[in-house]
Amino acid sequence: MSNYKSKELVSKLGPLFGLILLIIIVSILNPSFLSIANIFNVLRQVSISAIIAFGMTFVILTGGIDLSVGSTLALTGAIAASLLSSGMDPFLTMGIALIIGLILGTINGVIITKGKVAPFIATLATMTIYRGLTLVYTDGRPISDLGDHYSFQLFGKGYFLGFPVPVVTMVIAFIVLYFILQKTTFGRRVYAVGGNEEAAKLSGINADRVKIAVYAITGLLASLAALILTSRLNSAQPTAGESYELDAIAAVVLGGTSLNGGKGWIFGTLIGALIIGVLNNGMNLIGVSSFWQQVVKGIVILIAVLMDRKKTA
Amino acid sequence: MSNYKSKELVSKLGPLFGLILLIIIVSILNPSFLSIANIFNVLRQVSISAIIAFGMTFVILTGGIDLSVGSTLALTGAIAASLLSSGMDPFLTMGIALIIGLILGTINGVIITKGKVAPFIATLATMTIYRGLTLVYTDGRPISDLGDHYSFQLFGKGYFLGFPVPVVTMVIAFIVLYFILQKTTFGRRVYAVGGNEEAAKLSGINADRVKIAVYAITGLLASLAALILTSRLNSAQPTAGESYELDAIAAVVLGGTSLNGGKGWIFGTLIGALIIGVLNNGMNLIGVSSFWQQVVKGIVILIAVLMDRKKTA
Amino acid sequence: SMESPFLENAKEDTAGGNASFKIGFSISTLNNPFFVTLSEGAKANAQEKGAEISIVDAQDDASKQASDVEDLIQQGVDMILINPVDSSAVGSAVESANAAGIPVITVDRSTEGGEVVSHIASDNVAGGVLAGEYLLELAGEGAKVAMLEGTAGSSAARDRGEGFLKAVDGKVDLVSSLTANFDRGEGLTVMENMLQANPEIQAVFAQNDEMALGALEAIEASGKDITVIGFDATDDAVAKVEEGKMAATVAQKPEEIGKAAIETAVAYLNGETVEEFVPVDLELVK
Amino acid sequence: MIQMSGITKAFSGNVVLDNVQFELANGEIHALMGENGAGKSTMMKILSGIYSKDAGEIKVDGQAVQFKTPKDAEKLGIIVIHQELNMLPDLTVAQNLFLGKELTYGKTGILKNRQMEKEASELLSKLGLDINPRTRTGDLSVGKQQIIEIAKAIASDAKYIVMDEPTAALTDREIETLFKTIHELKAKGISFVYISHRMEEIFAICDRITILRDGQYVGVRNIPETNFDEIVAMMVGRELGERFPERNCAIGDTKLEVRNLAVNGLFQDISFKVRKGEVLGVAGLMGAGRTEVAQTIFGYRKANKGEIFIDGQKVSVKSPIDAMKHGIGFVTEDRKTEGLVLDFSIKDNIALANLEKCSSSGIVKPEKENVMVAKYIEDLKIRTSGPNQSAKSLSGGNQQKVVIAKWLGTEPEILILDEPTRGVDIGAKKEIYQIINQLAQAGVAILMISSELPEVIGMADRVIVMQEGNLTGEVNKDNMTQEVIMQYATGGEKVVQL
Ligand SMILES: Nc1ncnc2c1ncn2[C@@H]1O[C@H](COP(=O)(O)OP(=O)(O)OP(=O)(O)O)[C@@H](O)[C@H]1O
Ligand SMILES: Nc1ncnc2c1ncn2[C@@H]1O[C@H](COP(=O)(O)OP(=O)(O)OP(=O)(O)O)[C@@H](O)[C@H]1O
Ligand SMILES: [Mg+2]
Ligand SMILES: [Mg+2]
Repeated sequence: MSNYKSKELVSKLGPLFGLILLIIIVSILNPSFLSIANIFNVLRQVSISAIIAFGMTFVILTGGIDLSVGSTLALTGAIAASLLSSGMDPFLTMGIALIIGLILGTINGVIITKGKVAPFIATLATMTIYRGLTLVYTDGRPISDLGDHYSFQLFGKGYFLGFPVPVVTMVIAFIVLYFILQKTTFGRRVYAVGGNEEAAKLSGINADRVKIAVYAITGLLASLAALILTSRLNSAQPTAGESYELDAIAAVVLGGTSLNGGKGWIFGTLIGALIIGVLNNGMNLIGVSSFWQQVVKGIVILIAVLMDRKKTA
Repeated sequence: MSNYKSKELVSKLGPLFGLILLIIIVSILNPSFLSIANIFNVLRQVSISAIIAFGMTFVILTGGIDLSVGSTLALTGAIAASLLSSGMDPFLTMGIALIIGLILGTINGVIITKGKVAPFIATLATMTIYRGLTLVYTDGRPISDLGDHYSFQLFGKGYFLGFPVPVVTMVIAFIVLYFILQKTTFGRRVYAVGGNEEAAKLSGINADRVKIAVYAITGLLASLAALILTSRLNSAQPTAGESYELDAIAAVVLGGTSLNGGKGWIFGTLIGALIIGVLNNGMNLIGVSSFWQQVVKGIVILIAVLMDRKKTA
Repeated sequence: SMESPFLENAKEDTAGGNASFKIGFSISTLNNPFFVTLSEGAKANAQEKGAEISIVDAQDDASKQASDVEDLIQQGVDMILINPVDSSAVGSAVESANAAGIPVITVDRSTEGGEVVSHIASDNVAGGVLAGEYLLELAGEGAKVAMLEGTAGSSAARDRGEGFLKAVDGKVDLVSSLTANFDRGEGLTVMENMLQANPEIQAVFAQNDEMALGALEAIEASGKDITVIGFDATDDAVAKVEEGKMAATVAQKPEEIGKAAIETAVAYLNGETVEEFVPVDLELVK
Repeated sequence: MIQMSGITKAFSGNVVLDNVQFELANGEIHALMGENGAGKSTMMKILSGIYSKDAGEIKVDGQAVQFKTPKDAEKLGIIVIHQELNMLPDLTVAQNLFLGKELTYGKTGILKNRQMEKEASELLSKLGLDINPRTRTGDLSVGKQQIIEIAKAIASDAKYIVMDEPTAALTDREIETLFKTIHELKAKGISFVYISHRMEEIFAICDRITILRDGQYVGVRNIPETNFDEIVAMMVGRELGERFPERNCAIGDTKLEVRNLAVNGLFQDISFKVRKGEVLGVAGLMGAGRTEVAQTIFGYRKANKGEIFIDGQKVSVKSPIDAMKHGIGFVTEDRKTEGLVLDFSIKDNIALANLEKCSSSGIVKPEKENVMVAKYIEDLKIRTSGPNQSAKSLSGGNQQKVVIAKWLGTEPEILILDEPTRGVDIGAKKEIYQIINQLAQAGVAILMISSELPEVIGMADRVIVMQEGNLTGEVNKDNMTQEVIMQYATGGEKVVQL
């Protein structure tokens, strides 16, 4: 984890080369890609999916998976929007939304560890449940009229030292999570539980607690993403976040983290999320028709993963 | 597999008791559930998802997963519909559609084994690609005007000895696949590869070939489901089959097959598919609102899986 | 310049001398024949007018739409047409376009924020009312009626349902209202289940034609005679109406909407004044 | 007759076999010996077509052959029983026995289940095993699974059988059956390659012995013409001296006492004491329940009954975390599944049980880690390119030392060692014994579970013996002989000597 031999480093940086290659191709096809405004664009677009993918990295490192992130986003976004529109203080609202995200994630973790249910099926069930609750809560309608809270609007639309606030939020989240994963005992435990749960338990690690924590973190990050999204759109959609889990998982895997757990790093996830973001933005800039966009996206993901496999093989 | 001690058998039949319990609850809430017409209804509705779930059982038994089944269904359905509407003989059309399904599945298998890509990510990519190709092929529009092919219409809407043809097809598929899994060397190999791939290889089993075959079978079954659906609707939709993979996976897991591979049986999958089918039908009969349907469905899946865990623990 | 099968922006040769405008079109989804037709109406008209059009698909995701609009701004288009995924959520995207000095026209759904040059639409709520009134006329007061709802939480499902209920509320007996996710296959199975629970259903309103056509299969199999009204007037549905199997379908004339959008855009870019609201007539195909 | 010559093999540049030769005559039992990582398993994997060789030649009956897959080797009658168990736990015994060569109706692929079960039954009873062929394999003891793996090789009409440490998990009685079978097959002209770290076995059944050291061929000897010391010298490259080093230390007060410990269905009524500076051996046949007792003391299993006292105080141990707080360390039986995170570096593995020590307020302090890890690499003579080498790439003996280092790091007052030298070569074994001695001298109370009787007798101050979940006897230093221990282990009369 904390140390890499140079060979390993090169293999870890594979996704970065993939990203650079993609950027070069897109820039040649449409030079306006490289304008500052568009780079901010891409980063702003990526921030939401990257924050979700950061959480997913923790979960996948323990050998789990979380399909419920999109529904968690929708539910916490709807709750935040309704609180705001009822006139609650934006900071209090944000705090409550984050805590609810944490609780929804914790529920996932408890079902998985205490109920001994496979993460895929547990979060498939909660994905449906949280989405249903969102629809019940919003009565299937978007919640707008969030009131005129400058501080909340800043969160999705503002700039800080010249950088878009969502991008700053993403970078701060990245730094904090990178530090947790690489430099703290908790991070070490996450890798250990994913690497060999049995051995981790026999070394005095409370594996259940570690797992519950990673799902809780993922729920928290999904609700952070919900706040950014709600602020950007000035409204919460009951259908928000659908199939976000797939993009997040793709970003994690593109970044070189193994779906078996125990191996990977969060920097790769950032790169993976950027690859997907640049791809979406680039295809729009180049004007690839939307039907073909899906084909191209699938093929690029495949190529990226295949290149990574070849290198390590 | 072919022999069980009574204790094991009881645990295996757990899902069946769950199904019976569900049927009792639904019948009490709406007695018309138990009418012959409605039972045919449920079975006809289940046939499509059960056939897909049968394929998924093979894949999951080898420790894999296939997210692309829904897109495979859409693509093969669209191709079949366009061939029919161009006046091709229905039997030839059906043969071609099945072969294309087989090919699409084989592509998944080859990417997974030869490309050494994790099944989740490989089929996530092909899910996107096949869906995109469907949209390109159909130009985003449904294909209707299938012409008046009596034999093709029979396939989805007809009756055989008083039973709906899709149900007969499902039963035949079940019997054939049950036999393959329990009574042939190929079936034995599927279990062996999922149980311990290394050991299977050392016993001279060509694990790659077994895996390619299970994905091919799954593709074939998805295209069989596509034919039933196309015949029932008299048209092929580019958006058909979206999120069918999740229902199929849920059916397999509800039936007691382990997502880690090596353990499970296809009878359980049939029960799992019936549980989901009865649940959907029952909620409609009782008139549960569509928002709450999602919540109820998630909770029922969770309870069913938890009950199963408790029993075996 | 690049020629590729999947580039739809290939510049038309406009030897006519008309300054070639570049128009961006952010569409809510292309997973639905209605919007596919709408986008094609726009595309065909743009070609005629010698304008270049770039279409991006939000896949029914409001946040993807915000990103798509930003991408269009980056492309440096002269005009942005937006078919909002959701009226309340599209405001910030319209505002970004305003900030970049690019004029915006909303199509089919309106925006609750930002400045638009014009709004071109036929109203979903009005369409629902139209369907409801006709259903009332055919089935009569007190009839037992069912509704097939679209994807829970989507704006089309909301608005069409709202209009329909407005027209029939208190006048018919709505025995069942369940979602079939705008999907033909689900329309079939949900209708089967509805008929099971309420065999006495006399009329069905489906919030789109796909579900209506699925329901029709179920009804035909049951041998019952039930009035079916759909929405969108897709080719399949219109054919069924002509055959007399479906009672009616609400035509929003997507092609017309797309065409009107381009006409308005080009007129505006040519410096002409344009109407703030360009209504495209709804029509009941029966 | 198999001849391998000039065999060379490197894994990503790291040469693990360098111009090695090996010959297997018809009807002989040929031992292959060498330290951990000498290349024995690799050599046999090349012979069976699992690995491809970089250079060299393999001749079978004088014909040069090329094996690309295990199937190719199997066609010529070469079967390998691998070091790691390769049973499928969820298949039945019969299904495992016929895996990959099922009996079918012609070429239809349809299974003849009845007949396979019948033949499996016959084969098992020929090997003296009373096992229903329909039993789920995972429900059998590790030893029985190993025998079934051997039966599988025999069933496949092999001419050459390679056994890579087949007895590491077998009981003495099972080993006897195995040896009898080997002799019978030998009489039929079948040849064996026999890899083992147990010197006694080599002298008991082998005809010749080839010795490897660090991937090099050292020499071949006829068993009757050589002796223990010569072989050890060839393997290790130096004189080993006394196998079990002397320990001289005062035994102190009772440190750990277990009273009436029981887990339903696994063991009952287990009571014993361990004192400071004492090595208490725990002997018994495989499956006697010793591991379970250790796991229960360590809080990894829930006891249904019984009490644990440390320093005379009753303690409650509900999890490994509790056990560690009470100063208990547990070197587990299987280093790969329970001991190590294989993808972790040596450093991270050692730090795993010591995260509290190597951190402050939840943040890992690399300096503290490095100091601790450097100390144990040095103290335990772990052979490695550095603390960042992954555990996966170490030889078995060195992996075992890493597990021990992890627990030494916690500075335990009570250390449970479960099969601490399983699969470890003779040189590394002695190093581990020396570590045990040092710990005892420092006053640590040691519970040493071992299935190797010479090791128990050589190292323990006192031995308790378990049989089928019961404590059947206790043996003091004065009458500690293999015979006495075996009598208790196999169900001799229940005498408790104090
Ligand atoms: N697949 C592999 N990749 C890289 N190195 C390997 C691989 N397999 C074995 N090695 C290395 O080759 C060397 C020889 O290993 P091998 O397993 O043949 O030793 P061995 O003599 O069987 O030891 P033991 O007595 O511990 O079983 C070791 O250094 C080992 O780490
Ligand atoms: N995963 C398992 N599933 C079923 N039975 C098991 C499992 N693990 C162990 N057993 C059984 O539990 C019993 C106790 O085994 P265990 O290996 O712990 O005994 P032991 O006395 O510690 O022997 P040793 O340590 O020498 O292997 C054996 O019958 C064994 O086969
Ligand atoms: Mg070895
Ligand atoms: Mg043991």
